[in-house]
Amino acid sequence: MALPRIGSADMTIDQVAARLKGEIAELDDVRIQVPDTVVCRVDPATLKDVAHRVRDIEGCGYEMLNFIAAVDRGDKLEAVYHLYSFVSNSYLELHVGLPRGKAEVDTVSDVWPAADWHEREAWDMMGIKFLGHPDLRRILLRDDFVGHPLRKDYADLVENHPYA
Amino acid sequence: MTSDYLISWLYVAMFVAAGGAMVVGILLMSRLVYPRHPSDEKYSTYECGIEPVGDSWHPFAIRYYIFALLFLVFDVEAVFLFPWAVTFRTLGVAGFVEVVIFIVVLAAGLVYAWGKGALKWA
Amino acid sequence: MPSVFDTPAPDAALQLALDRVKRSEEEGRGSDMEGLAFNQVVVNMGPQHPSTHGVLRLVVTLDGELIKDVIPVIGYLHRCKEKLAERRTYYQYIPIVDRTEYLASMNCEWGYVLTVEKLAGIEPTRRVEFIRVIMAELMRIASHQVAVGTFTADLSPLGTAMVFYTFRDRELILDLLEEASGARMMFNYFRFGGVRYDLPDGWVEKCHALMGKMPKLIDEYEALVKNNAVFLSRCLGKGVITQEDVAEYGITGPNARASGVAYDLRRTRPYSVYPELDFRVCLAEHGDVYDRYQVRIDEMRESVKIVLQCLDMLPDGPVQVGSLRAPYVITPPPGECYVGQENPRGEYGTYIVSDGSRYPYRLKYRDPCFCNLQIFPKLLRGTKIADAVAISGSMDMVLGGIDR
Amino acid sequence: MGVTDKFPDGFVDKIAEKVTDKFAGRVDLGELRERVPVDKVRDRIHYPSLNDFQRPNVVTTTADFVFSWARSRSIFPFTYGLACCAIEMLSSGFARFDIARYGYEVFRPTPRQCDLMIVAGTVNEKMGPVLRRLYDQMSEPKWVIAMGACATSGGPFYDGYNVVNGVDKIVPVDVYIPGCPPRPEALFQGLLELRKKIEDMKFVPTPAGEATID
Repeated sequence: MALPRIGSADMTIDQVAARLKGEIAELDDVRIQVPDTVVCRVDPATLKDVAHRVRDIEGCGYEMLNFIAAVDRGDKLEAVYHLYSFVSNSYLELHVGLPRGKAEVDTVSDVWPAADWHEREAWDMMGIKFLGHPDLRRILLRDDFVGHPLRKDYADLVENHPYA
Repeated sequence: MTSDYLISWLYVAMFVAAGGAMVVGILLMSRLVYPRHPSDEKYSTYECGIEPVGDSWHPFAIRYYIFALLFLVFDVEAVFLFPWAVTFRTLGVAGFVEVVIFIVVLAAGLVYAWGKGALKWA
Repeated sequence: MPSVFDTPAPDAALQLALDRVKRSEEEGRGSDMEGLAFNQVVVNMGPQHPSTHGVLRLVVTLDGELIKDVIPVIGYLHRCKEKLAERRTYYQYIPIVDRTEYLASMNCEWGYVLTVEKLAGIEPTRRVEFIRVIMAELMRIASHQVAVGTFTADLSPLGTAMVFYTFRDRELILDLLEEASGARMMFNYFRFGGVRYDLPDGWVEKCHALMGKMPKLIDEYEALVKNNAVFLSRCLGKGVITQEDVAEYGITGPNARASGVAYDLRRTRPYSVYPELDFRVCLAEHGDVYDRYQVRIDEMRESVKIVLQCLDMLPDGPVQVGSLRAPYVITPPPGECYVGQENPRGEYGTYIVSDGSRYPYRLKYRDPCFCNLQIFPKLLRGTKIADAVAISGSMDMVLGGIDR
Repeated sequence: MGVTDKFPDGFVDKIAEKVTDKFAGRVDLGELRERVPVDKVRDRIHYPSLNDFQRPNVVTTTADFVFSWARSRSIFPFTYGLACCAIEMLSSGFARFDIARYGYEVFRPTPRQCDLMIVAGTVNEKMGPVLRRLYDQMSEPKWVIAMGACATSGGPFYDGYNVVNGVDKIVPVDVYIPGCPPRPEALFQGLLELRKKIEDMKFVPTPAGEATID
């Protein structure tokens, strides 16, 4: 089936934000980052359900996942899901805060298959475990690499490097 | 009378001896010169830089055999065409017609194989 | 010293492939050949392979000539760019961004500089906008020339001739870029709110002359392979990407436009002066290997038109906002921001989180090839090895971007 | 001395029986791994070689002249492009800069058929063992050129947690080429440096302390 023409539902970004806020209650602190991005926070427990509903809203469904950025906010880790909607031609950022010790969240690779590698990279670089991910392996680093380098408290030990 | 007959065989013998000597000479000379550092890593199988896993001693798909067979037929045909091509001018039209028949027969074989789907993989 | 003969421990990807083969054999799906028990071979189209155009490794499970399963393994060129962002000031980081997609470094610099300018609220002058568009479109032509050249080189004998044509013309473009910025590939030319040097005098006429010649050169490329039976038979109908795949796998750039999705950031999310330029978004409808090649050829022609328009509309004015000293030390206010930019391979952008200091707090790349590569297993299952080479060539992967 | 009587008795027919099993059913040949250790056989046979001479004489010096001239003029480089330097190496192979002027244009993809490994790009720790194995699989005489700042010392990514700071930590390097990426002309200068190095290779070096005429 063909994708909708881009920007066919010509809604302004405020209408999109209002629509999202009305349709999905779990999004809190919905704000707009001019000119085209709706930013909001989501609770990790309800992420999978929100993901399904965000993708399937008719009118401004977010069919494409751009990337998942894992950010180390010091006290907690944060996974930023950056989505794009063809119909309303707008971006949506879901910020999911995770406790530093047990950083676990449900996978969204069944909602957007593109998430498969992004989640593996977030696991590899930041150590966020995605429950239910089909094949959570390291993607960029060696299989026997110890630690998650993008964490702020990552200590670069010499034993970790065969050719140091 | 028999001497020039023998002499012509002498030429053939000399030709074969020279060829053989050249091959053996080159092989020996290369052994005389090349640096030899045999090591296990050097003799490991090359697979794009990764250590291959698993045994390569297992039966391959049968279709490779059919492709090899077809190749063999047409390779031999090419071998037969070389001497004909050398003496092409002296053979005249009769030689040409014979070769055309030879090629047509083999082409029929190819058409049959093609029709039976031997060339299609799956 | 481990002897060659004891079987080495396979790494994770190889082990995964071997387990899948074992499982498929236990379930009796060993091989599609009617009843003949030929087991499947797991082979590496490894990091060092002429047709993967870089250090991409595909663990391929083969059943004779047919590919049963492909597991891409990346990371052989991972240079820790996102960690280095935390140790370089915004200004020092520009050369590192050049080296992510080394075939289109002008566009990568622009992707990074756009985000930092939006974060820091810097507005470049009009002349700079036009210079940036010219440089980016020239780089798009050069990048597509490499992509199309190496792609056809793998496929047909006449295609190998095409590589020589495309690289010969790419040198002409690199001469222009070198004259303007001083380097052939890694330019370090963009600054926040400006560019490093103004265009040398006589450059505009040279660029005009080359762009005048370029359409004829592009026709030369097409003429080589347009009705070449070997090339067409290997490209038509192979490796089809449907429109759902584009949305599901987040595919952008020529690979998406070949399937008819009109997602071109220069039109859907216009930045800089693109709204004032008229150019066509090149689309195709089947999304197979030939369409991806055709879209790249059309985009080269469109880029020539864009450069010609920009050369005519090039205003005068300063090339650097504020004094030359200002851009060296940038401390954008705390916050985060992402601006996508149309790179020859897709949507390229950096998501930057800044905490008000001189160093970015966190920098994440949105790399087009990383997302485009995810559809490889789906595309390659069930095809033959020869098609795998054609499909991987048509996806135009640059491993510097994938591995970051 | 036939090959078979070197084995313990019954070993050969064990192999024969195993092989027939292999083709009859699916007998795993795993335990045949410890068949005759090939390197032991190779080392025992000693072929005469030019290196056996203690002092250079007219034979080795003419051989030096001929072989160093032949080797230095036609080296087969190994297509081992990693990153941005690979694109410069690629464009040095085409019409404008034309590596063929020096005789090095035959880029071989397999390590077996090449003499020179141009490491063009950054080597990281996941690529290290692969690079070492490819270097081992190349046949002597072989040389390595570290092209670009990344291969020489890690380049702009020297402080990356995953980057090997210089290829010489993995393989012995003959020529280093600075630049990031070095222009094709710089690559050619590196190749000419290597040519000088190959030209004064000798089969039998003159013993230390002996005066040489040339």
